[in-house]
Amino acid sequence: MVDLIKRAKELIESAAVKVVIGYEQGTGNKTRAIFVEKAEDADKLIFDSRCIQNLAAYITKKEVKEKGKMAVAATLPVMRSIIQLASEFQVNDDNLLVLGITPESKLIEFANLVEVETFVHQYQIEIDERNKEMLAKLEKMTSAERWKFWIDELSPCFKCYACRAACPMCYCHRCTVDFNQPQWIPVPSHELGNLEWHLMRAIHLTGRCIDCDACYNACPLSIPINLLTKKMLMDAKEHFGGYQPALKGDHLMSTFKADDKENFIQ
Amino acid sequence: MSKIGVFVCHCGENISATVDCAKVAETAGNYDGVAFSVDYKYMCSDPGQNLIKSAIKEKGLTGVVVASCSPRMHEPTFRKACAEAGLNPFMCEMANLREHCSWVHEKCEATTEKAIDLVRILVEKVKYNHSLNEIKVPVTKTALVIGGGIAGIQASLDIANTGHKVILIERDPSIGGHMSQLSETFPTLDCSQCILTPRMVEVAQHPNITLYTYAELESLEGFIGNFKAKIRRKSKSIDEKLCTGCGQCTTKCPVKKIPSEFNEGLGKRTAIYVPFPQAVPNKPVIDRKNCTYYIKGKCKVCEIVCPTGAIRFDQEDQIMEVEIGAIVIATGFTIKQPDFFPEYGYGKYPDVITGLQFERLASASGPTLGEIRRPSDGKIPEKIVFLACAGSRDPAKGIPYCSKICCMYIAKHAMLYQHKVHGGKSYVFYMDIRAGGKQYEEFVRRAIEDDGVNYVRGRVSRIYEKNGKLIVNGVDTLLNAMPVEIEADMVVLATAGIANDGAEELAQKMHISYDPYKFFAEAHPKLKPVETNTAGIFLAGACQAPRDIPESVAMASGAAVKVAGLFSQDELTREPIIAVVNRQAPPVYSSCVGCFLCVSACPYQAIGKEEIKNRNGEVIKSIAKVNPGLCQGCGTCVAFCRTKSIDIQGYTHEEMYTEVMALLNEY
Amino acid sequence: MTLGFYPGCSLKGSSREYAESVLAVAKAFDINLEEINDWNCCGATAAHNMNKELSLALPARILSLAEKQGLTEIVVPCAACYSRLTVTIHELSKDPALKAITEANGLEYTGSVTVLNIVQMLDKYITPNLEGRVVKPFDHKVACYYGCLLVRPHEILKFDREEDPQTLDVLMLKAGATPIDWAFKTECCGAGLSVSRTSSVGRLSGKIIGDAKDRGAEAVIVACPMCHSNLDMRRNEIDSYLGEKVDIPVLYITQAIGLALGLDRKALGLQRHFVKVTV
Amino acid sequence: MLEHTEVKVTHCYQCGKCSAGCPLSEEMDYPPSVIMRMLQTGDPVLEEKVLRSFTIWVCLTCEMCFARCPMSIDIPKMMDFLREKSLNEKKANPKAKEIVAFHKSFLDSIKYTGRLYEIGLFVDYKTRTLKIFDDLALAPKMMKRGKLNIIPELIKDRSGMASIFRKSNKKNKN
Amino acid sequence: MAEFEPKIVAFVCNWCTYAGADLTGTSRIKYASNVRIIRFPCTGRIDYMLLLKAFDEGADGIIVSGCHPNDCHYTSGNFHARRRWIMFRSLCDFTGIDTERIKFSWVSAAEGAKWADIVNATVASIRELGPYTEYKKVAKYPEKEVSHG
Repeated sequence: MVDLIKRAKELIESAAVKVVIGYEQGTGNKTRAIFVEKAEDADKLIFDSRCIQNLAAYITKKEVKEKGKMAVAATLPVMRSIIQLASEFQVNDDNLLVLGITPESKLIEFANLVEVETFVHQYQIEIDERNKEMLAKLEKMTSAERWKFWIDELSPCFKCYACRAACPMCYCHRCTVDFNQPQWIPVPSHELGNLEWHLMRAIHLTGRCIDCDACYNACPLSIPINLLTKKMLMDAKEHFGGYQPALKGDHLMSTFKADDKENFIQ
Repeated sequence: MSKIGVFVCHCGENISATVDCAKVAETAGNYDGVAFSVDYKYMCSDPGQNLIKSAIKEKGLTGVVVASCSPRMHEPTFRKACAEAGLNPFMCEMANLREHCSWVHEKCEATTEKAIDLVRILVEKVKYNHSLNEIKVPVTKTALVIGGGIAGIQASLDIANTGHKVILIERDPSIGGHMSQLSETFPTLDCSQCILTPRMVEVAQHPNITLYTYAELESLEGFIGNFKAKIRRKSKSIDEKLCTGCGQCTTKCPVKKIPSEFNEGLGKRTAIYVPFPQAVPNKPVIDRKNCTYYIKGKCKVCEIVCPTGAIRFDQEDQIMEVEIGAIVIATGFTIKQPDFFPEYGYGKYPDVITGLQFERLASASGPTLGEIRRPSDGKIPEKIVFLACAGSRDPAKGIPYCSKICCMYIAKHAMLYQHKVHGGKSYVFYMDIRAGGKQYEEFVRRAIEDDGVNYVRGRVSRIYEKNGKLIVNGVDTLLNAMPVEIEADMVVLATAGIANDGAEELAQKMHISYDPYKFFAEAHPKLKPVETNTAGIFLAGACQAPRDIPESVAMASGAAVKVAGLFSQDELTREPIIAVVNRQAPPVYSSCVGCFLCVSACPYQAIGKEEIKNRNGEVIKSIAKVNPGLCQGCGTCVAFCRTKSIDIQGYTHEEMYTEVMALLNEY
Repeated sequence: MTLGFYPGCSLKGSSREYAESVLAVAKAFDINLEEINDWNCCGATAAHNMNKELSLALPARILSLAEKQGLTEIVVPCAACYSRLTVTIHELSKDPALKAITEANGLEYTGSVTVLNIVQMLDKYITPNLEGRVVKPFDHKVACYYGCLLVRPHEILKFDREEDPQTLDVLMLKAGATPIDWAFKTECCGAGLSVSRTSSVGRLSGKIIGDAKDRGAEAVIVACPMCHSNLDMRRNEIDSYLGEKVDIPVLYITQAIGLALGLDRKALGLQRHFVKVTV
Repeated sequence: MLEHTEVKVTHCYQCGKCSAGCPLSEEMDYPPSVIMRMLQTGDPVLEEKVLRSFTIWVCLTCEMCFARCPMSIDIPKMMDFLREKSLNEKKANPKAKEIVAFHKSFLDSIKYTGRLYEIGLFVDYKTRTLKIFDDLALAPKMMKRGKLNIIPELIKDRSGMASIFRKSNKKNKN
Repeated sequence: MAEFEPKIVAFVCNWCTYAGADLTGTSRIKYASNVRIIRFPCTGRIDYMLLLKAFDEGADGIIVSGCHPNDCHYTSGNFHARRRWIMFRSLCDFTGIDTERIKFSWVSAAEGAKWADIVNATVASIRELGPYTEYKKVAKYPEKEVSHG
């Protein structure tokens, strides 16, 4: 990604930004996030198919924000996250510059978030086939089978919160699990605690999740928790016509339609 | 350690018949934190209340649970009792043993068990209750009335006469509204202007009323008792202090061919003009779109002829900010121009006119000085046809609802025509005659029986012009739908009444809701007809739905009383059942992350932003802030907040959580 | 340029002059109208009066043929045929059940064909280039008559507006004529009852011709063979209704345009009219 | 009625605009709005009257009523339905003999030839109605002006044509 | 063995359903005593986490009820609630939580009889389903250290 490196250098040298967030070669075949603050470090920047981590997760972190204005090498999911975050007043043009990387891995620099939004809106959020099948499979099961499936899948979870750390939307300073007056979610990682933790996450991400799979990729046990958010994504589409992260306009779950379906209400 | 008192009421036999009250009291007595527990025949009686009061004093109770009837019945009673005994009223809860238990279940173990549960839930809740104090909001005792039609005039006068200040704004150059355009009024046929003009003058002279014509609401913020409004005073291009209203300018103005709004285009006016002779204030404004000076840069005739030098070509719009405590919206309605009915040829045939235009023809102050003459050739029509529902009750081309006033004014028009044109023939095509109202039906019958107006039940299919006549193809549905063809000289369309232009924007400026037709929505269709969903904002007249004069006036007075009631107190006290955003010590300040999703969830726009600044005034954090004046305490935001940073007093997370826990975990 | 062409039965018989003039005008602008092979009758009023399914199946066959032939736009000069075809497209698109039925008849139709009535065709391909082509301005007062099927039902045809339409008038204006404002633009001429109830036709058409005459029209301009045959061939009934002999000629829009373009009167089939075309 | 046609007769509030605009209402035994009212009642006796009425046959489906109906009730569609029903139940009004005959002749003509054969149509119609002498004057004039074809135009795929008619009619009879 | 008596928790709004249940009382309509009502200001306030908690603590069934659409005392609290329920319900269903055990209803202040019907119907259907052992099994271990701090 030559032009990315070149641009990063310029930005740092011209002091247009204080830090450029991108990917670098990690241990083994992995890539990891890099925070380029000195021009020479820019050469470490790479971009290829392995770079799937959602860098938007960093831009709301206090430490990173304190560095000053940042530039992010943003793939489509990252850009979506950024727009959602902007709509939630977590980032804005003053503290963020987006170095977009198109699905065709072309570099485009955006003057402002409005441009990013327009770009993002060219692409619908689409659940990939593999997961579509998985969802279909689960929906075919009986309720009891699904219950078993999830209890089994979730029981190994030891609440390392890697999913939360990797998720750009989990930027709250105090997560509900850390809330102890009252203790909504049981702290220990037993079945109940795990179930409720992941249910709550799914609900909190409803209408906000942009389906980047960061949570799943981060999970050391590869628990398919992203299926929960994908399910919410599908239902949001089915019931409310779906959503796209947008700078303006109401949030899917903080608004309503008078004719929302209510066939389940007596 | 809390000291809670439990007071179980027999309610005579009502509870004790099926619930073992003694057992309930006894069991409750054993709960930790319960310092006193007793059952008694009538808790709400004086001795009963005294029982509670003395217990509070003697045992130093920190909380009270009264197990009796529904809180919706006696909560105020018992909370008052507690308060009198020096306990914060919000430390008192009620278990509903009557409506929810004894009255709906048989006498048996299970029923008493349930009673015990209900008590336990609240005992546990009370442990987490907090002392709350009623909220006091100051009241600015000035009202803003928007719209100077009859409704706005009535509301302003009524409020002003209760001794409170009123600011009345009207977007046109004069107050008076549609009523000032009317000739006579049903059902009494008294002259509209004769009864209206005195009121207009009274408004202008009333010491408590400040009138701004040619002015519109720019923006509104704040809440009940404490609104801040920005008002745009459009430039009139004259100095009102100097202008004497002598009329020199209007007579000399060379631009004389502008269709007069007041005369619905049937008359002409000049570029500098007073809308009508009885206008209030009776001072001209310059219509810049049509004034030669503003178009070509020269003319200034008015300036030359003005004896007091009051013309101000360079005058600009002024924005003024006012503080008010309540608002009455009386912006009225407008009519749907019937040009969407090509089959009726309105706009194509000059002698097909609207009801409002007919009013002007029939009005003594109108372009024909009250004689009914055809716009095309000034001839007096020998045959005239009135079409009801020309747009109303017409989902396909017009509006689905009934405009309500047309049936009456058509009858009036036909009557006026018959009185003015002797030997003339008038026809009314109608579907139903809706004359519900005092003296209304009698009025319509008079038109038919005494004045010989021909009512034909059926709609008109089309109107076309032939040899100077208007051929009206109608039908008589009472004669097996027999076609009726009338060669008329003039046709009057009873146009639909629709929401005023700009209604939607105004509603959004004021955060009030409106119906699908853009009419402003009342808070309750039956019990709160003049209130809106925003406390402190009220409705009067046709801005809420088509209304006739008596209804508009009644609504206006109703709204005025609401305002006066509000102004009768220096402070508003409200139950403290409102949402609050938690605050913590630095560096956290609050667990709120400021995503502000709650803002759009709030039905009352009660949530805003609060910026937490450090000493140097730099913003460290911006978090949600609930406006206690606006919050109504529904708690929608609470269930919505991911970080549980917003909570609602009286129904806090802890309280509700505890209830669930207590309910399901037996001791 | 090539467009599909569905003449319909009348244009092959009682109103062949319409076909002639359409083709002549098209030719003048190098538009090749390719006839749909082996087309059938659209079923007209008769079909939908008697048998809904048939009234859809017949046009469906036409459409599927057109599709097979690779035609995307077909010009349908006859207003009745135009109406039937458009309605069929609408019905099929909205009701899969019906589509199934028609397919049972082995009529595959995917919905790729758009139907143009004559005015739409002229509007789209002729008017833009009419400027400067007018050699003999059609300098007469004309009453443009639209009839029913050109503008109704508006929900489906979406052509012009159903009350007091304008397109024909605008067209004639461009051809140098003076369109009059009159009252019977869209009143029915009696169409379907042409043969079976001549009395009614006499009355309805009579009103139309009568109003045109009273307002000093020198010719009535039509775009529908049924209107034409009623207004032109039913003059005995019309005259007896009006109680006088009225000899205003009735021209197809394409004939009028043709004249303005200076095309040969015979080529436009004017000699075929009952009422001598004096204009 | 509704499920057959999706035409919502209940929406009619009897304003009569259809009857007022209908070019033929004065020739009808029941004007359109009255037909609507009769159907609204759901009274079988009245429905019978409707099916036997002359109205449904004299209606030209000129669509004027629909175009101006404030409630957007598709009366023409209803008329089509009623005609078909009336025909299937053999209830066509005797006064409508000619009209029905003409439609029949018309359809027959295209049934066999695929396209309308006007002379054939005339002859067939006249034999059906025995109105030999009406319009007799017309034919020669038309002939003279080349408005009539001596030989019918035949389409190639006539079997296909026939099958369309068969299929569409089968459903109709039951 | 005695018939299974389901534990049912009702989460209701103060203005419609709570008042409706009061009316059931004043009209002396009898219904099953298995239900315990918890009063909220508005359905908009009802936190889905509380529903889960109810199951944790051994509820066999849940009733959630408020004002009919457009009748909400707070104009739109119930509309917001409804949208949340739609998503919450489908998530529960997706994770195998028995949605048959969560009944949603609109009961106005005038529908005393309806309230009785809803309760009786719910009790009956939950009796059919039996105790919610699946959830309890999960919730039970490790033995209740869960409580509020």
